[in-house]
Amino acid sequence: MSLNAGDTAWVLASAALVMLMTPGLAFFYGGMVRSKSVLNMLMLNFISLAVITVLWALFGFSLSFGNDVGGGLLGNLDWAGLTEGVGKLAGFGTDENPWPGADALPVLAFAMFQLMFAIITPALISGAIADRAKFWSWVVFLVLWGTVVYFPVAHWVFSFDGFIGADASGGWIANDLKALDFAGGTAVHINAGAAALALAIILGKRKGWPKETPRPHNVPFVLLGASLLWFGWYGFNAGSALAASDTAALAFTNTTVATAAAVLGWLITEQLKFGKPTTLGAASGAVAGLVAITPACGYVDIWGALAIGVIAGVVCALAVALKFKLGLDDSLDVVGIHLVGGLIGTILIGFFSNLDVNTASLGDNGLLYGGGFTQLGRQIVAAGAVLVYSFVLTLVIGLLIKATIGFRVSEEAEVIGIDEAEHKETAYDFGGFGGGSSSEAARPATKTSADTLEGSKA
Amino acid sequence: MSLNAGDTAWVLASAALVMLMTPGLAFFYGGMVRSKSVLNMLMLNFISLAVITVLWALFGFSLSFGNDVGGGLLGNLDWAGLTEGVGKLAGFGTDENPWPGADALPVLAFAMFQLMFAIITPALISGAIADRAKFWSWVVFLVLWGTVVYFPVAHWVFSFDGFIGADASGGWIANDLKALDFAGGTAVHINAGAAALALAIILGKRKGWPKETPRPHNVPFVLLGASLLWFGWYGFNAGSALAASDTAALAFTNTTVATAAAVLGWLITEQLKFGKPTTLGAASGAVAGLVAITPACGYVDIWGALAIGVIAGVVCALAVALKFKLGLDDSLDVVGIHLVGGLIGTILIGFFSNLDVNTASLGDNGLLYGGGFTQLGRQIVAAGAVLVYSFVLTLVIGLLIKATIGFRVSEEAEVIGIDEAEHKETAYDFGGFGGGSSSEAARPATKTSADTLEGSKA
Amino acid sequence: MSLNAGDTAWVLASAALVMLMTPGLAFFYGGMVRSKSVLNMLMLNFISLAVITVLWALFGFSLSFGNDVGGGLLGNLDWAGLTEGVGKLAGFGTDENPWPGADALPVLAFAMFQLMFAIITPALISGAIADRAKFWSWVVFLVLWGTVVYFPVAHWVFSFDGFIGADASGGWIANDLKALDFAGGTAVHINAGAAALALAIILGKRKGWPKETPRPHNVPFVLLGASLLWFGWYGFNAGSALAASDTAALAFTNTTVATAAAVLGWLITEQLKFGKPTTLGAASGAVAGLVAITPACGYVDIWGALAIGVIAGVVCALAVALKFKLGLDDSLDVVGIHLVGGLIGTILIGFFSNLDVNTASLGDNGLLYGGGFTQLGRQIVAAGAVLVYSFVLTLVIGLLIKATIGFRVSEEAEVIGIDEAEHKETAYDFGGFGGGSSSEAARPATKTSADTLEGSKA
Amino acid sequence: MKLVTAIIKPFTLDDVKAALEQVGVLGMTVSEVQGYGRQKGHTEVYRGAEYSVDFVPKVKLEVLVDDTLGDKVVEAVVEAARTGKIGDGKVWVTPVDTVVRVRTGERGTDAL
Amino acid sequence: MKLVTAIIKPFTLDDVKAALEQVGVLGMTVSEVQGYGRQKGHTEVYRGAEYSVDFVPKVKLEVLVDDTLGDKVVEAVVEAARTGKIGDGKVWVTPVDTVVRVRTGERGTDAL
Amino acid sequence: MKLVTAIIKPFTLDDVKAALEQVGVLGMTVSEVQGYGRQKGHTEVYRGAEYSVDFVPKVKLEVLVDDTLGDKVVEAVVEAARTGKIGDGKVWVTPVDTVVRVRTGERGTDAL
Ligand SMILES: Nc1ncnc2c1ncn2[C@@H]1O[C@H](COP(=O)(O)OP(=O)(O)O)[C@@H](O)[C@H]1O
Ligand SMILES: Nc1ncnc2c1ncn2[C@@H]1O[C@H](COP(=O)(O)OP(=O)(O)O)[C@@H](O)[C@H]1O
Ligand SMILES: Nc1ncnc2c1ncn2[C@@H]1O[C@H](COP(=O)(O)OP(=O)(O)O)[C@@H](O)[C@H]1O
Repeated sequence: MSLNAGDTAWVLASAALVMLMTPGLAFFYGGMVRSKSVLNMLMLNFISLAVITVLWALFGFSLSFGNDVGGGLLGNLDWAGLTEGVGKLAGFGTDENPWPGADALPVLAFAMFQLMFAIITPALISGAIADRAKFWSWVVFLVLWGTVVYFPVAHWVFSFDGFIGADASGGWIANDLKALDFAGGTAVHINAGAAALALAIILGKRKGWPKETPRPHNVPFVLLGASLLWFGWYGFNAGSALAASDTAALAFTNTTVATAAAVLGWLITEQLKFGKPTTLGAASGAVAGLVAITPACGYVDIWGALAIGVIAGVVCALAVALKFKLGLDDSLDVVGIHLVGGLIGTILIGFFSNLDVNTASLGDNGLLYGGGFTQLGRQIVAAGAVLVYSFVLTLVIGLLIKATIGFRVSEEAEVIGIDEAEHKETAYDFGGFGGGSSSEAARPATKTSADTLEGSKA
Repeated sequence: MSLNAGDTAWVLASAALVMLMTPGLAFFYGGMVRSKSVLNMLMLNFISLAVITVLWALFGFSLSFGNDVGGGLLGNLDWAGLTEGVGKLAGFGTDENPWPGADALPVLAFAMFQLMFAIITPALISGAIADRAKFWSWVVFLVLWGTVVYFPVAHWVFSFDGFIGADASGGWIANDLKALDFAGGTAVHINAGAAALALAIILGKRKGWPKETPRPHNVPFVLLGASLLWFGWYGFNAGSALAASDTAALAFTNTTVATAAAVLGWLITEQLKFGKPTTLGAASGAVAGLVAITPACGYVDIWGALAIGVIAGVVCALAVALKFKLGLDDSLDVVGIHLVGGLIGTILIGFFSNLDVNTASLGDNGLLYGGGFTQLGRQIVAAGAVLVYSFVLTLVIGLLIKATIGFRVSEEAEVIGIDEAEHKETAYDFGGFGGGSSSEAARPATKTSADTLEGSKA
Repeated sequence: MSLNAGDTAWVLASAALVMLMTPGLAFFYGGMVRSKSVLNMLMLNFISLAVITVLWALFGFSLSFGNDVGGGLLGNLDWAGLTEGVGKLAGFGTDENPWPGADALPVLAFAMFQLMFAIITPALISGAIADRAKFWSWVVFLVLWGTVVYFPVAHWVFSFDGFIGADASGGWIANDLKALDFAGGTAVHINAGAAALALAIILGKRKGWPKETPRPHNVPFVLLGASLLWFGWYGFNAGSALAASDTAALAFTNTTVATAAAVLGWLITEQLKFGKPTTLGAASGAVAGLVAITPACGYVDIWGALAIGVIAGVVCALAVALKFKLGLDDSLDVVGIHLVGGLIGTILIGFFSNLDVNTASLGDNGLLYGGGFTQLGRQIVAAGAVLVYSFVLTLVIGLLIKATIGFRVSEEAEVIGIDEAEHKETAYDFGGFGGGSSSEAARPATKTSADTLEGSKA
Repeated sequence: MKLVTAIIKPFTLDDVKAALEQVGVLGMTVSEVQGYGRQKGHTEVYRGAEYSVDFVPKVKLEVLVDDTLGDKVVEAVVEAARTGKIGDGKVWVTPVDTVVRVRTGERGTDAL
Repeated sequence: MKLVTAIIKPFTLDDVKAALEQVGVLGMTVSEVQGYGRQKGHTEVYRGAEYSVDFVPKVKLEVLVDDTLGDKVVEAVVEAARTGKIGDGKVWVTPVDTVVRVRTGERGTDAL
Repeated sequence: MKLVTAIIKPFTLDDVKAALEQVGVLGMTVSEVQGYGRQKGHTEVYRGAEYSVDFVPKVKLEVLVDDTLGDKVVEAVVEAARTGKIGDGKVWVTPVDTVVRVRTGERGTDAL
């Protein structure tokens, strides 16, 4: 009943892989904005690593995975501070292998793996408010949203009875409703997508949008980001098996197949509708596929993965056009890809769930596998619950911030560029005037720094 | 007889690492082309992830690793669709540990690891036809080449008797000829290099070449790509041990040592011949070393790795000049690095094979280790067989595509740039006119999208 | 007593992760310099992979981890050539599990993991001499510094009694002094920081500095580099547990928490002193936190990690200004971040060491955990010893190189740009004149190469 | 023939272009320039060191026009480029001896 | 003295440079510009939204010449830059009062 | 009015700017250009293939001045930009008919 080194190795590696997804997302998003706001975009993502980690250590992990306080709605504070977790194991017991079972992990390894999910989820939202959000207001948003929206929802979806402790009790969606979500279609993607919709409404359109929609300033960065996301997503999905097991291999396979199918689906849609397959489309299709297969990767067979992938690729490629009809400046299509993709994957489980490939599944077979409508119903309830909860609470949080410290930069800041306005930086200097500095002399930095040091003494 | 979690963890991690190599290759290549064709270069690589994955799931894995249909030439279709593989194990049996042995893996984990090899091999070819290939023609090429060339050759080289099943029979090179190729010097590098030679001939020179050979538009991207390749290559080589074993550690060590030696070999050659060591040379030397050690990494000792590395670095640094003598526009030196490097590594095994470091080797000691000429002969036969098979069939496929849908873009498209012509995109917009959009107003996107949506209804 | 596959999988994965840190560092540094010296910066880092690897295989590993020659100062040459290590195991024995114990690893896996530390340490130094170091002089420096400084210091700190062999004896800091350094606060960061100080003095200020301090030419690259460093650092720190164990999970957790806290600490300091939080600051804060937690990550609880992170973030954000007061052109703040951060982490262990979270620790509790001053004293001695040894010997090596082959490029080379002068390359060509080559015709490359081939025959 | 040269704020280019089409100008050449004048630059901060950017990004517009059209074009540009804030830029007119259209070899007004 | 200015297609620069050397021009200054005129730009598509690029990349050439050489230089450029397709560009000549070579302070023709 | 145009070495820009302020010039417009002349370019090597860069990066300076100030400005630039090495550049003066300040519509000297 002791720690399984192979499984622990895989979960630690997966945690590192998922950590890399947030910088990956930063470049995926950062490449899409104009060159004078790329740094702000990178920062909105990167700062999530810092803010959410601290919350997680203090109370986030505990709220998400502590023993349920009732109704499967929230965890208690037993694990606040995380130090409690040192030396403890977690796992699932079986008759021959009572808790923590044969695949026991250090609680801290599990906590770190799950932390990375908590970090990237709010980061996903940032794409909806590119070029115009105040940095510190976003930091406040991260604190509130993580606490009020993500931690509870993670408890609902990811906290299983009898995992963190022999008789620990978890969240309602996972254990009572028995909706299936292998790696976070609801808690991560629908959750972030619904929040993105709310923030896009609250912050409003960028100056000049849609007449002057900027084009991506660095498409290779977009593809670099998408590639790092794809790479890290293996930790996200296959790591969610929490063991180096056959289920992990299945999740890995389905993730790859669905993503590949989605890329083809998106590109063919582009070819038919716009005449050419684009690089931005390939990157977007990959992310759409990864999003859609996330909840399903451990519960469907390869045919299911193929179907989910193609559908996600085609539908998302069409969905990104809706924002123009709605006049909604969801700048980088978080709704069109993460909300739509998350819904596709979560709901299609109701059709493709196949218990033959995952005997440990708590759910039923899908509609196409003789399971009737039961599972489909559960999936819709879970998706709807998370969507509504996230959208409503994000509206509240967003309006609160807007009303108090303000959420959007000045119009002037938008014109000169948010990087200069919010971060006093310029992303690139490709040697204007053969080296830059000659035309732009730095004030005697010594003096400056001296001053500021004085200043700090004062 | 059950699954080994440690080995599975390593193979899953390795599969993810090898997946990352294809985007790495995309940046290695993409940085070398001019800025108006970088997106096309990235796409030729990235699309391989999508196309080959779907083929692999449908029939590719089965053709490569299904039971031999006869003569060790091709696998059968028992595994078509891959879903067959769920819950199954693979491994090597021994007397005390009958099949699947002590290092058993999920078949799907092995299938995913091998898939990544199938993806990057055709991607390697793309470097020979930079700036001028039609995107969809390349997609067709991937489908045909994967099916007719890669899947059979992978069977010859990578399919071992008694692995996928207790009495499964595999390919002729691995089991009958007993040539040694630890991670794909023949099936991957010679294969891709020979195909690159064929395609470079078929597509012909770029406009203005060699008088106007463009310089790399983004050397840092080249080094980024080379670094991701090096990183991922640990999965490629050490992962090919299919276990977290001493052999994996040996492969890891030899990979590192040979690559380091090759970088030094290339840079010193540059210093002596051209007066300066270049960044492009360092990146190229690393790849040359990685290529050359690939077949040998599990069969030679550290001295062998050093020798192979230095030789590969020096010889490839000279070999890249040949294309100018031959008037062959192998744009990014796929022949000079992958074909030459692959031959070096594959054949030098005949000199450096050392059974002391790998008791499981099916081969003999090399010439320098008292093994005589036997192994050298086998290596030459294997290398020659793959080279000829790949070159001839690639010629046929290439000519077929050229004769039907055409393989090359119009001269005009080449002049304005293939990114604009084939993908309707521009890679970079560094704020021309201090922000880009002001000088290049987007047509009311609402209108546009509306149109296109109409269009889709029609 | 045989090899533990799970632990081996984790250590191999960690070795690959740490390898990626050096390219990550190259981009972290490379983005900070001006566009006409980015390639040289990348090369100074990348070449360390090549040079140190070869030294390591030949004698470096042996000098560091071979049996102690006396006084815990240096290892012997038993492992020279590394081939000795094939098939051997390493680990720690216990009463129930005599050497190599339950977590045995292949010696080569350990050797590769440690190699990556030996590679990145000298690479860190390069940031102090940006824009002005002769490439080949730097290569010579790497050879001498690795041999005379790093290998001995690694022996002092990382070579534990009874690991590489049942009765192997290691270094004085680890075994006699019993100072705690989990992953290299002394051997890596203080060591590199002190050396950076020495080289900055020897090479002197860049032309025009500080009046014309260039600004970073590519801030996204800086963040990309910091992100790859953070990702790879999980191998660095959690991998240093040399097992997929609870201690690895603790190190992983502390690494994440401290880094997050440091980012916030740095950004808040910037906000208060300079009015805005910058992207460069976020990246720098992350690195500062990673540096400071490195020695402590396996010995402190989460509260300790939080404290160390915040302190490192704030102090380093202030420390980087000192160079202007001192008139020392430590171009990329290696002293301000690695020396200062390394000292913070190493010494704070004396306050925060908590034996409850690491029962295998050879040290005592820290001052704040009832351990009195003992451990604090040891930490100070260890830090001081490495600092002085590295600073003095680096001065000697640096002066030697300066006096013989010279260490700095000509002033003219500095003005036109070191990339052109030292590497005959230009980092970027974003299609000036709509495609570059038209305005910059390549000399008939055929001719050229022909010449040079002739040349080689001569 | 005259050459009208204008230094304007980048984001006004679209309006200026439109205004020029109004007065019948069929072509123009623009480029990115850096301006120095009453409008000041800005400062940035990198690891605590201030970095002051003295120049302001501007767009330079060059329009060849028939003598008769000169003033109308100047007016059009000035109107369209004006925001009333410091840094709006300058417009100046210089004499041109001859203009040739490369494609046809046409000279003078026909070349426009 | 005269200043010959030419707006040409980027890929013709090499030929133009050669042609100028033919007629004895020893130096020139070139820069990247964006052109607008009869030759239209192109459109791109990003996630289904069309993005139209109105300007065409051109190269601007400036050559100071002795009065006597003016016409020959104009001819040389026009010949070398002509492809016959729309967008070949313009060449114009403007008067110059004085030219000074910075290095020596020489004036007029000696400064070239 | 006169337009003083100067082609100088990039790293001399700061000194030239200072020198101009000395003689009371309040504004200027600068841009990146590529120069060709006596000063030769350099060659690079990529995988053994030589790549020769014929042009040298220069900075172009444009200053509108009052007729009276013309010569002083030319002097100031020439002095400040001179390094004595080949490639220091050229300065030339061209006549200007009118100058308008966009913000105010002021003309002539008042526009500067
Ligand atoms: N004397 C001059 N010569 C050339 N260009 C000038 C001159 N003065 C100003 N400019 C250009 O005009 C721009 C605006 O001038 P500025 O003095 O900042 O504002 P305003 O024109 O509103 O007074 C400057 O950025 C510069 O590009
Ligand atoms: N009136 C003008 N003033 C300045 N430049 C012009 C003018 N008309 C055209 N140009 C420049 O000449 C280029 C070619 O002009 P265009 O009308 O497209 O083709 P063509 O000269 O063959 O008729 C344009 O891209 C622009 O840069
Ligand atoms: N005839 C010319 N017309 C326009 N610009 C010129 C001319 N000759 C030289 N230049 C510019 O002046 C720069 C310096 O000229 P060059 O002949 O290299 O050195 P120098 O002026 O010291 O003799 C060139 O790089 C080019 O930009």
